[in-house]
Parts: sequence; structure tokens; C-alpha cells
Amino acid sequence: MAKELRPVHETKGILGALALVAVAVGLYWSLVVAPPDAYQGEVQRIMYLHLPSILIAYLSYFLVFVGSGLYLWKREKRDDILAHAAAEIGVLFTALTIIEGSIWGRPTWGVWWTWDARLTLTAILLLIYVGYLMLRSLIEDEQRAATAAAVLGIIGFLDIPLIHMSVYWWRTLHQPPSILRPDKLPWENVHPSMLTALTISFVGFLLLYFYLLSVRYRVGEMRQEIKALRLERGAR
Amino acid sequence: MRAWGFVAAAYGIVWGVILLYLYSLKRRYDQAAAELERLRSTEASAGHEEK
Amino acid sequence: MTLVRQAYLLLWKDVLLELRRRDSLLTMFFFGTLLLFVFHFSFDLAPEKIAEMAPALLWLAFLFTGTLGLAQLFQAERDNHCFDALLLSPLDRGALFLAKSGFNLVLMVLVEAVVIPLFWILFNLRSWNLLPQVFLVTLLGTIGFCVLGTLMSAITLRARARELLLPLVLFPLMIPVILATIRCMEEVLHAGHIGEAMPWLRLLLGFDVIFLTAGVLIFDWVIES
Amino acid sequence: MRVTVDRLAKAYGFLWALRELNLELTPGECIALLGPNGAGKTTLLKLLAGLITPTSGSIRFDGVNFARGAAALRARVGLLAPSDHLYENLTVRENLAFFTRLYDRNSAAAAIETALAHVSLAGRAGDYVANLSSGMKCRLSIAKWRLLQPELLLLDEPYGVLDGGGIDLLEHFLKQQCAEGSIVVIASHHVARVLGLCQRALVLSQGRLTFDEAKRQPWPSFDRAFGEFLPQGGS
Repeated sequence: MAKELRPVHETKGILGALALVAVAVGLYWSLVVAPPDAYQGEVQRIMYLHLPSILIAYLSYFLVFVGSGLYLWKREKRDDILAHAAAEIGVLFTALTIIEGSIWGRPTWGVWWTWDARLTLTAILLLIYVGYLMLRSLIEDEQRAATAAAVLGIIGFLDIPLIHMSVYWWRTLHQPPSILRPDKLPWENVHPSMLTALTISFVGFLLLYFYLLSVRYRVGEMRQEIKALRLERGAR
Repeated sequence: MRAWGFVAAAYGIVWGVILLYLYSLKRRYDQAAAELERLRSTEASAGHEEK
Repeated sequence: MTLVRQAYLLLWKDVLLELRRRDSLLTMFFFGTLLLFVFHFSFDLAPEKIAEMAPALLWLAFLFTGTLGLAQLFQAERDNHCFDALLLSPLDRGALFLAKSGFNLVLMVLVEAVVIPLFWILFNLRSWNLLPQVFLVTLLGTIGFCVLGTLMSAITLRARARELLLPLVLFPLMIPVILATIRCMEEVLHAGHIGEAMPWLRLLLGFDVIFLTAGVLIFDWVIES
Repeated sequence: MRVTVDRLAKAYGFLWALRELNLELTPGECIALLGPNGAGKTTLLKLLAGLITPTSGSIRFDGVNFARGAAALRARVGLLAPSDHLYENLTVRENLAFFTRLYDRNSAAAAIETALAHVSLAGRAGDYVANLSSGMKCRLSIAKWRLLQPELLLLDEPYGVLDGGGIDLLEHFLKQQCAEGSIVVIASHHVARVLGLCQRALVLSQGRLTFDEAKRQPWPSFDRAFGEFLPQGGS
């Protein structure tokens, strides 16, 4: 995985520029071109942030899983650096998703927070990967930290479908879907330019994500090089 | 018009946070790059002194 | 077969050590009963309400006592560098995982065997005939807890503030087990049989199987001197 | 069993504990591992025992890489730590039974009693290890490794805690191990003692192997290589 990233961060200037353009176009489309939603009105525009964020978060956690698995298998430091970078950015986007959901929920449901299945699931994801970052920072020895984190990266990802299932069942059994649920987005009668806005937004977020990831990966790589150099210098 | 307030808050917070993250990333990047540069240059000279 | 033989040997060793010291078991017993008293005083509930709350309260108690056990799980190996002695040996690390999960399971089941009847007594519940099913559900949940808990205990072994870190990483991962056991127990107490909660029971079984397998396979890489 | 160490290196954080170490050990050899504190002796023993993973380089037993997970190879290596690696709250007998079963060796009660009698601990078989003196723990370790029969036995400073009788026991055991074709590596500061026992000396200094020769009687090269580490007056 990390190998494929190499050409990415060599061209990360271009990637950053592309991301900037896509994000700007996406913003224009989501805020100006797309019409307000028939039921939810203008608030629905938050969805152009919300859906890409959560997809990016899941993509990130998938990369954590892949990096962790490769690290345990091959013991290559770069896979661990990738997993660490992806986890950090995944946490960022998960937190953003929750904030957006909350701001969207206030006018839509009348509350900032409700124990809706989706919100709960996202909050649990955040807890798991904040735990992942804490675990990393609390283990002194670097190799051990990497190993421990890799195990959590794998176990956490394997657990997501189970958590997903349990949280959904729990909500549907407990609370009749009386309030408007976010999965009841009116996909049936979407305006075509809404879909376009969502697509452009998503592409923008994706480009931005890979830009952030490549920079964060490079930071990890440089820190590794610094360590290697110090080791060389400390050579006896 | 109240709805636009929520939209503005959401977009403002999200892009604000992302920009903050970008800033912190840039700081860490520059710090690491400077440290690496410093080590590389001193390594060359230190190697001469020892030999 | 070596796996099972070695796991049994290690489990035997841990049980023997526990019988001599009784550190974990006694503190877990005491803490479990203490929690029941605390619950009783903090939720002064009507009897019919208590049957509804019972599953959640019981599981809260097991979660806390179980974490207490997990925090001390590798204590025997820490003294005298015995962990090195195990790493040095031809021991299959999967066996170490099975033994440690099994040991925590033994401790927790012993505590549960006391705490559940005590709960029925202290809160004046009448449904004694449902206890076997409650135990069965609890057992399945406890297996899941011990399996994943052992893994997390092992990876936090060398962390600073590990007693705080362990529940922090463990509890979010345990949510399927917590929800499933509570829902199953509610159904048992309500309907008298597992009935509608069958999918939950399957989820619980799935969780146990997935992480038991993952643990045996992954533990080799978890353990480093 | 032939042990080949190839360009072995181990770093802790920013420091190299061991660098560029090449070594060849052949069956039946008894080897002294010498060097001042912090020279990397313990690191080398831990690497050979598989307790830590090398930063680079390899260790091979009969040509097979001794990497992580090689359970069959681990059974053939032993590390005798003077008073460690025993469960304090198990009895002497239970400790031996546990380890012999773990290594899948003869765990019959008779074998254990014989091994205990050999190190004169027969009377303490039912005592907890916690109640033994450190010298007795060391004797127990000798009994343990007698039962486990490793083909490569590593010892880290075994002399400190033993009395005269204990030292005789240990040396007799080590000679016997070598005679049976095992390799014995002893790290120690008791230079005269280990040199009396061993046929080959390795000297580590600041993480590098600076000396590796078979023993001769006047041995000027050794005195030159090692003299600087000895206290005034020499060995």
C-alpha cells in the first residue's frame, strides 16, 4: 500500500492544487448551484459535507487495517507509518462527521444529539480510533507501540461490522422510527444538480484526503529518517 | 434564513478545522524537514572531525 | 494438539497460583458485590422496574470486575521475568492466548456464579427458574469479553497508565457483546425464553468465534519481549 | 547444532548495543563471553535466545534462520539466568514439572527427583521457590536445564550467587553438556574462572567483537586485547 503512495507524495504539489480546485468547485456547486431540498430546505446542504466526510473516515480506517496487517506480516516500518497517518486523519474526519451531523440534527430533529444508530455508530468509531492514537502515544518503545497499534487497527476494523449490526438492531428494537431518519434522505426525487454537487464534493474531499495523507505520511517518514540518522551518529 | 445560519456554521467549522489541521501538519512537516536538514549537514562535518 | 496441551498446562499453572494467592478472585468478588450494593442505593427502584434494569446493571458489574481481572492477567509473568521464560520456551503463543483468556473466564464465571444469585436475593426477584438461561447468556458474553480483553490486555502490557488505557480501548470494542447480552437477558426475563432475541444470540456467538480465531492467529505477533 | 551469526546488529533507541557481529559456533564448544559492563554481552545472549529481535543481520541454527515464531528451534536453546525464570509461588517440584511439560521433555516424578538430588535440593522439593535463597534458586535452574537438555546453553553471570559446592556443580554440568555436543556460552566478569572452563574467548567492547580466539597457554594476544579491562594486577 505504502509503495503505491510513493509516487503520490512526490507529486503532492499537483495533488494539493487539484484538491484546491475541486474543493472550490464543490463549494460553489453545493452552496450556490444546487437547489434547496424540497423537504429540508437549505439545511440539506450540510449533506454535501456530511456524506463525503463519513466515507473518507471509513476509507481511512480501511487503510489503517491494511497498513496494520501488512506491518504485522512484513514488519516494514512504512506500513506502520501509513496506518498511523490514516488513523489520525480518520479521527479528524470522524469528528467532523459528528459535528456536521449535530448541526444538521438541530434544525431537522430539534436536538443537537440523539441516540440515532448512525450517530451512535460514528461516535463509537471515534472512541475506538482515539483509543488507537492514545495507545500509540502511551507506549515508549517504538517497535512495541507499532505492534500494539497494528493489533488494535486490525481488531477495531473487524469489529466495525459487528458494532454496526448491534447498534442498528438496538435502535430499531428500542425506538420506532418516528422522527425523520437520516437514511430517509429523499433520494427518489433528487434534482440532478444535487447529485452533481455531491459528486464534486466527494471528489474534492477525496483529493484533499490523499493530499493530507501523503503529507502526514511524509512527516512520519522524515521522523523515521531522523531517527535513523541519530542512530548512525550515535554509532560507536 | 435561519437555515442558512446552520449551513454557515457547518461549513465554517468543518473548513476551519481542516485548515487548522493543515496548519499543524505544515508545522510538523517544516519542523521535521529542518531537523533532518540540520542532522544531514552536521553529520557530514562531524564525520570529518572524527576521522 | 500441542496448542491445547500447552494451553491446558498454562491454565493449570495459573489456577494453581491463584489458589495460593487468591489476589484476583477475592478483589473481583468483593468489587462485584460492592457494586450491587452501590446500585441498590443509587437506584432505589420499584420491584417491577428492577427486572427491567437487571440485565444492564448485572453487565455493568461484570464489565468492571472483568476489567479488574484483566489488569492483573499477566501479573504472574511479570515477577521474576517469567515472561521471558515463556518466550524462551517452545510455547505456541496461541496457547498462551487461550490459557490467559480461559483463566480470566474461570475467574469471571466464579464471580458471576455468586453475583447473579445475590442480585436475585438483594433485589427480591422471583424468577429463579430463569437463572440457567441467564447464566448461559452471561457465559457467552463473558467468553467474548475475556477473548477480546486478553488481546487488549496484552497490547497494553508495556503502556504507561495501562490500567486506565485498558478500559479505554476495550469498552468501545465490546459494544456488540454488551448490547447483545443485555438484549438476550431482557428477552429471557421478559418472555421466559430466548425467543425473539435469537439473532442477538447468533451475533454473540459470531463475536466469540471471530475474535477467538483472530486472537489465536494474531497472538504470535502481539507478544514481544 | 551449528550456530552462524551474520552481521548481527541491535539498536536501542538512538544507541547501538551491538554492531556488525559475525560469529560461528560449533557443537561441543564452551565459550567465554567477556567484556566490560555495557559492552553488549547481555544483548548478544538475548538475541541468541530469541528474546529480542535483531535490528539487522541474522542468526541461523544449522542453516535455518532463527526468526520469530520458530517454536521447534526455541526448544533447543536455553538461557540460564541465575535466580530468574522461576515461578515464586510454585514449589520446586511444580516448577520443574511445569517446564519439562512445556518443553515436552521427560516430566516423570522420578526424573525430577533425580535432577533435584543431583543439585542437593531433594529435601526442598515441596518448598515454594520464594523461600529459597538465591544460591538455591541457581541450583534449581541448573536442575531445570539438566532436564531440558538444550543444544545451545547461554549463561549470564552465573557465578555471583553460588557457593563453592554450587560452582563445582555448575562447572561439572557445563562440561558434561559440552561433552554431549552442546554449545555453552558464558558471559561473566570472573575472567579466571570462565577461562579455566572454556576453550575459546570472545571479547566485546562497545558493541563490537574485538577478539575471538581459541585458548592457548601463554596467550599474549588475549592479554593485549583484554588487559585494559582488567583491574590493576591482571588475572
